Amino acid sequence: MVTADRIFLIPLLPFAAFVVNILFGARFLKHRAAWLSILTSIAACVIALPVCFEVFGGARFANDFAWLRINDGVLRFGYLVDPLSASLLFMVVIVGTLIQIYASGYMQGDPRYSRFFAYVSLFMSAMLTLVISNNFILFFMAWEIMGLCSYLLIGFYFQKESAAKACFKAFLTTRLGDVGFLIGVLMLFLALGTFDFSEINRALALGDHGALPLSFLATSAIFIFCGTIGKSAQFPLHVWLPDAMEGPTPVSALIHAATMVAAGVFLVARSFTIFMAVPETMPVVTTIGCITAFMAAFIALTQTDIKRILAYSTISQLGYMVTALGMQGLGAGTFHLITHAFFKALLFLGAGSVIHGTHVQDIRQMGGLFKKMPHTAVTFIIASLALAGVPPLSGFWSKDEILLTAFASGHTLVFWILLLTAFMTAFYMFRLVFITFFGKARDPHVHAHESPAVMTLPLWGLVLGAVLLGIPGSPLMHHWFQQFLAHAIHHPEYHPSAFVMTCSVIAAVGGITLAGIIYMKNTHWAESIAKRFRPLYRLSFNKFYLDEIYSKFIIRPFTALGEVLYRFDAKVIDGSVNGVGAGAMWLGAVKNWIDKYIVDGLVNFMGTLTCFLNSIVKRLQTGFVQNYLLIAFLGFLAFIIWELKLV
Amino acid sequence: MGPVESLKYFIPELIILCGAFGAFLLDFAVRNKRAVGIFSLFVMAAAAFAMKNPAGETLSLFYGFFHLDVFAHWFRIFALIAVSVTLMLAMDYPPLKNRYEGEFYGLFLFMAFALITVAAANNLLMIFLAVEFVSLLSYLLTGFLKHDPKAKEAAVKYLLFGSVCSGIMLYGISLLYGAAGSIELGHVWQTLRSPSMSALGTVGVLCFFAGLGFKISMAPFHMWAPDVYEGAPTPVTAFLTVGPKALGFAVFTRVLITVFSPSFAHWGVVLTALSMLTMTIGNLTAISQTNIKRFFAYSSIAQAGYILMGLAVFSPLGQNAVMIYLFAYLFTNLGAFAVVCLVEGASGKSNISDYAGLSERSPATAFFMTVFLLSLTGIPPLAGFIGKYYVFAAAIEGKAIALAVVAAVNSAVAAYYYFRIIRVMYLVPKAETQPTFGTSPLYPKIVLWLMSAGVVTLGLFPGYFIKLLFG
Amino acid sequence: MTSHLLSWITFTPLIGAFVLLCLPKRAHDWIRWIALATTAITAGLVCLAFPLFRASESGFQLVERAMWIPQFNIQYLLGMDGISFPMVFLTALISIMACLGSLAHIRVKGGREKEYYFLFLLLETGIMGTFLALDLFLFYIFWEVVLVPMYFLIGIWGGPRKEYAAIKFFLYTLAGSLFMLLGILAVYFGSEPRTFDMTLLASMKYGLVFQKIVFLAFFLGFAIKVPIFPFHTWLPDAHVEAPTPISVILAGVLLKMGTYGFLRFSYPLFPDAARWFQPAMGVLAVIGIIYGGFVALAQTDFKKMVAYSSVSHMGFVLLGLAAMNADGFRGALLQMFSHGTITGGLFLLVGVLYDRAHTRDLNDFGGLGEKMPVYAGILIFFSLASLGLPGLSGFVSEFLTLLGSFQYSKLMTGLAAIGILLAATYLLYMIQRILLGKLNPKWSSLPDINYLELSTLVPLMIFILGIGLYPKIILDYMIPTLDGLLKTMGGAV
Amino acid sequence: MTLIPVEHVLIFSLLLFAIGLYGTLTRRNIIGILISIELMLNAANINLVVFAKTTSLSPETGQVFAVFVIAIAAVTVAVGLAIVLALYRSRKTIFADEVHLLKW
Repeated sequence: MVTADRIFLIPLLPFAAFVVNILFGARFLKHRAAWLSILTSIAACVIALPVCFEVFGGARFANDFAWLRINDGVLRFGYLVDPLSASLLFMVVIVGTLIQIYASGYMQGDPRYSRFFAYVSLFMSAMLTLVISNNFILFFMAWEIMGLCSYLLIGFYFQKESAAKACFKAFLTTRLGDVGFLIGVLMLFLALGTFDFSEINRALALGDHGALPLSFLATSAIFIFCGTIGKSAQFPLHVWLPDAMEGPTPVSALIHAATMVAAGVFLVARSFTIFMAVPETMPVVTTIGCITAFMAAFIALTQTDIKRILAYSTISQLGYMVTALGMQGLGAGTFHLITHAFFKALLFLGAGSVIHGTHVQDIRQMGGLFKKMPHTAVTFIIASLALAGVPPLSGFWSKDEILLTAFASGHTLVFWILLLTAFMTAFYMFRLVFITFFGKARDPHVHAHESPAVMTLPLWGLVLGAVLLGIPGSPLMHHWFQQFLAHAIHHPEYHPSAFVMTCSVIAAVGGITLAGIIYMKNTHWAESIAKRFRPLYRLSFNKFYLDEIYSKFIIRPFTALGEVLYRFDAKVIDGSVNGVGAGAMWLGAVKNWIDKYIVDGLVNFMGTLTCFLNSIVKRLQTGFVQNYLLIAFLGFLAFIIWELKLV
Repeated sequence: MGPVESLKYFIPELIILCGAFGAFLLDFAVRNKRAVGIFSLFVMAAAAFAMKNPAGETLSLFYGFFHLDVFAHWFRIFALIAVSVTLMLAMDYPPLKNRYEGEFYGLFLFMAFALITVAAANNLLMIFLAVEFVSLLSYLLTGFLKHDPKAKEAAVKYLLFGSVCSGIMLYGISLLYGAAGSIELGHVWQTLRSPSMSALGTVGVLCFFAGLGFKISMAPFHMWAPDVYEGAPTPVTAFLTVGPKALGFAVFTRVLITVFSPSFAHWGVVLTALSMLTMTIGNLTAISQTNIKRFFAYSSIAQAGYILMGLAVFSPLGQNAVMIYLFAYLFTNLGAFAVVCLVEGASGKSNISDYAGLSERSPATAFFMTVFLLSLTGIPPLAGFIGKYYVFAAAIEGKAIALAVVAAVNSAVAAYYYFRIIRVMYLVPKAETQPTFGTSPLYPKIVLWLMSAGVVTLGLFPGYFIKLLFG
Repeated sequence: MTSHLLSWITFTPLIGAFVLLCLPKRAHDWIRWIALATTAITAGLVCLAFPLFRASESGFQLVERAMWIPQFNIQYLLGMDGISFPMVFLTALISIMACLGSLAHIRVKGGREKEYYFLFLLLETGIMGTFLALDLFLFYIFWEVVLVPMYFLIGIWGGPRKEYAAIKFFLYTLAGSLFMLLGILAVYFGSEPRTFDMTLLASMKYGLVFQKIVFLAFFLGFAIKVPIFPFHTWLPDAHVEAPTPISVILAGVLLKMGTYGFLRFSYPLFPDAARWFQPAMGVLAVIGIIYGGFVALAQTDFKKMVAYSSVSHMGFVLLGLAAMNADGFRGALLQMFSHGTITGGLFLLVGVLYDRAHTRDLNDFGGLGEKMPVYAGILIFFSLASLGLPGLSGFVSEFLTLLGSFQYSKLMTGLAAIGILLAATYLLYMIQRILLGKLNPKWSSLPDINYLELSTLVPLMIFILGIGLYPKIILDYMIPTLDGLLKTMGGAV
Repeated sequence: MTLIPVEHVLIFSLLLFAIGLYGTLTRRNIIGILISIELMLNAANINLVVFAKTTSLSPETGQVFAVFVIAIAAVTVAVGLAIVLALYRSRKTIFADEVHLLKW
């Protein structure tokens, strides 16, 4: 039975803000729209945080109501706050609220201010729903609505052609994955007869795979993973995320760094039991994640747009998480997801602050911003350190966990790739930091200034998370976080390895140092290196040419097929219909023609001949009415002959 | 029943006969020829009142020359309606306003007399006589407009075609007589069953059918119809499309019932083929017509094809189908011709293009025309649909799937050309040159209302009609 | 009034139509208001049915029975169940919206309003009757009655190629329905005792060969109406040329008559044949989904795009029907309802734009989101609903459909999923071309959507959202009947 | 006196009928066609009379029938000639092949 309790309110409050803002925002609320969104978000925080802490303390919340009858069962919608969802809930409400506060400053003066906050509230609502949903369908619904918000917010500056294209691309690309996800869910339902997470877990825990073969379940898992590939921008569907940076920067922070893209990872974590049940699917996950992590980092090396660098960084880090999950590292992956959310959001907000202060996005136009924007710079650097994996910041602990998992579970190749990626990460992050905040101002037109407090305060708030959140999952707390998650699901545990930690630190410090050497001391090196490794450089700079390949081999044939089918429709199918009509007309015309030329022609031709004893032609000499008679007679004769034969 | 006893069942015929002569006399007496028309209408009404439904029993009049049964009764009613409506149309038909107008009404009363005798005729002689009577009057009426070359030509063609067909039919009758030794339909039936006579009988029957086929404009004996319908004065055309056709079907039905029911399977094939042929030819040719009367001629050929379906599957349902269809067709076609008369009265022409923008020039007329055309198309809930329903039902019941399918396809084709007229009336804007409608004359308007009422009520409450007709 | 509620629902529009006939031609305001009032009263009557209709029962309710043509055992038989109720409700809803839309529509405003509303109301009667009739003969009559006003409404008030579109629509549908008539007759003569009564016919058994033939005859009639590939070519023409309110009716309600026919007649009467044709129907459905999607993608005409999207979306209905299981049926029926509201709304939106810009060329627009923010929001809403965004009704129905079809055929479902992707593509591509990007200076003075237009859209949005968020509100009415149908077809629920 | 076999008479009437039919199909002159039609009717008359002789059921019927046919033939010719006359007045022709205003 439905008992309305406070947890239902967590997503509903932002939803209410959305409704009010979309309906009355533009006309009545105006700049107060932000406060509505922020307030509901804080309210959600207030409700959610105690819940989270209760769950951290061992509680578990679930409640549901009947939503739809499927087959002879009932699909029940509700929430499930277990360790996994509690961790994400914790992250989402905090990051979300901070970003909204930030955005209220960032978006100041935008003509569609209230609409922005409406969308953001809708997004918050969807994200929270997703996190606490208790079944795949609700999950999928929230998932899709997030996609919509992403679409709307990427296209927020829709007057820009590039934004219009980007949102289109983002939605379609993710939807490609979503369709796979949906199919996977349907297959799962066919196999297990339920959409409910708890029931799925229970069934799989008992080793019950339903009536269908295990390979079916495996296929289903792969299809579900398609959702992750789309949403978490994994190779080969990652192409939308860099373009998604067309949206306002808080959006990039919230949706395209901290929460929505992480939902894909969350999806794998949520359906972890399924993947566990069919371990042969795991290598697929690992491979995709690994490719993504490496490739995105490689691309990030050469990008010049501050947000794009961060975007590729995000893709790369998501690849990290996915890789971890693929190696059965549920704890590691989720841990990195949480920590990453904080420092990546921080990075984006910092970038936003930079953009806000300088009005440019190309790092080549920046430089020496440290003095002009101290708060931004400090927080940004802290976040960069966290991302690079410098101890004891959160990123170090979580990344270390992943590397440890790879190392300990015997994925040696993966380990080295990830390590290389970590090195590249440190490098490109500090390339960004050094170019942006240090050195001299490169563009005289840029007049940077520090952002207002409403924007810098959230940065500091996030710094707190970026610095401290590594602790619960670190050896310092005996991997409390991983233990906590493992409540729900069994997964292997590894003892911390000094080797891995050392490698990790070396990679981080090495990357930073190299970046420092190239971009602080010997700035001309960058170009000579680029020249030296021209093919690699171009490969990276052109993002592996994937956009071009997709355009040429997928999108164009796709649209061309549409054109061809349309022409087919107009010509062939419609033509055949019209052909029937035309045929009837034609027959009518033929008959007329016969009437006109044959019948009449005979008449004219025979008209002058009168003598009936002459030739055969003469015998046919008739007047008009006689022609009729002749035909009638011939017909009559035919029937007589037919009849008599029949008789 | 002897002649004297029979007379009391023959009162309607007598009334009409007397009325016809009376009309001619009246024509001498009065200046206002319209009075003759009104008198004729009264005669018709009187005859209608005098008619009694034999209700189940079959009266054998004049030593069996006439069989007055329910079937005949309703054909007589049918004939009276057809003639009365024609009279009403004629009374406001401008080209007829000449000094021969009175004769026209008189001739039509004779026509009524001929028609109502046909339905009851029960032997070959009576059939021949009645059919000839109707034919001769038709020739005359077709050519009634002396100075209209088209009318004359139509009359000549009608005369020649009709006479030849009569000749063939008579020859067939003579052969049947020879084979059966009698002209009673009942006897003919008996002899036809004996194998020795079958060849002679078959040829005779086919010859006989040829004559009837001409009457109902069945392919391949249909070719006179378009020319005649186009050339004849419009009220006469209206009449010709229903009157002689119904007569032909009445005789056809009666002959089939009494003579051929046992060996029907054999004839069914021929009739099925003819039915398909007729409707297809009619529909295909109608598509490209430009003259509305000619258009309706081809339409009527096609309709004859549908009616033939009822005969082709010669079940009781099929017989009923013929009757119902004919009634539906009576209302519909006469109504449509009333519109044709009105438009011709207003514009003096009868081309389809003259109907352009009719919905604006005279919304009511266009509306009625639409109703009639929809009925002809067979759109429910109008009379035409009930007719179609009946013949389709008969075909399906008789498992004549091919026939039903051909008819269905034909109906769709027919819809195209009927909607051509609707399109012209509603979708084509009126031309500048077209005259506006004055106040419509009274009688055609009455006809419009009556016929559309018939079309709608027959469509909405067919049960009542069916009960009335078949008990 | 409640004792003959269904008759009142059916014939109230007709009464209104005849009232209109009696009004003078120039009393425009009166004509409009009476038409609107009539549709509103009809809707009110439909709402009266809510307390009387017992949602948990599967049989026909509020049945009205009277002998009509005793010779053929033809009855005036109306009844409502969980299949027809949503459709009747949809009809009432869409009719009001279309009537409201007519008030503002340019071509209607021009003149001949009396005829327009007369035909409009006649159409509504026909549709209502089609959904309520339980006697095959009566059903056929209403089915045909729908055609004629539609012909005129497209033909007189349509766009440049109206005549072609109108006659094409008419002939196409007529040809199909004539075959259906033959099928109906075959059922009649195949029944013992002979009857057209659906309630009796459903319990009779026929041989498989007979079933197959008659199923095909019915199929032709219904498939053309739906329309199922390859019988769909009348649809783009008719939709494009029809005036906006009529497109709304056409897409919103008329297409549903075809799929309704399957549920109401083909399936319960010929369950064996239905199973026999199941793969064929599934394949046609999938072809329709993908094909319609691709062709919609290639359109530059806004309205044509929406029209082809209908082909694709009705394919989902057919797919659900082809699945022949509980989820499939529910999905199909729900998709019928939600497609009615969604596509109806889309057509209204096309009309709003066309009334202002007098063009529908997608490439001609751009950046309208700035000029017409409310319009943009609503257009996005309906597009999202159409592409099956969760939270809106399109998702629930497509989800159920896919769930059902998945149990039948994985391959077909997988292919149908491409249709979902295509829907997203063409709809977003449309949005991109109309709303996003730089504002074409040509349109810099376009006014935003006005209140009248808004009033036609908002109720639809409420339903779309309501069903999307909590589909039980409508599914509870459908499920008992659909389960009952499945049971009579011999399948497990 | 020996009876002529029925078959002979029948063949004779058939020939007569055929000639009449042929005439109707080929004569230009409408009056000629009318005469041909008379031939056809007379062929039927011969049949009727002959069959009246052979049949046992109602021998008088055939003869009576023949009388009626003769009357009808007369009427046909009368009506026909009247129409042809009227045609001649308006069109100045009595040739069937020159009467083709109405066609197609």
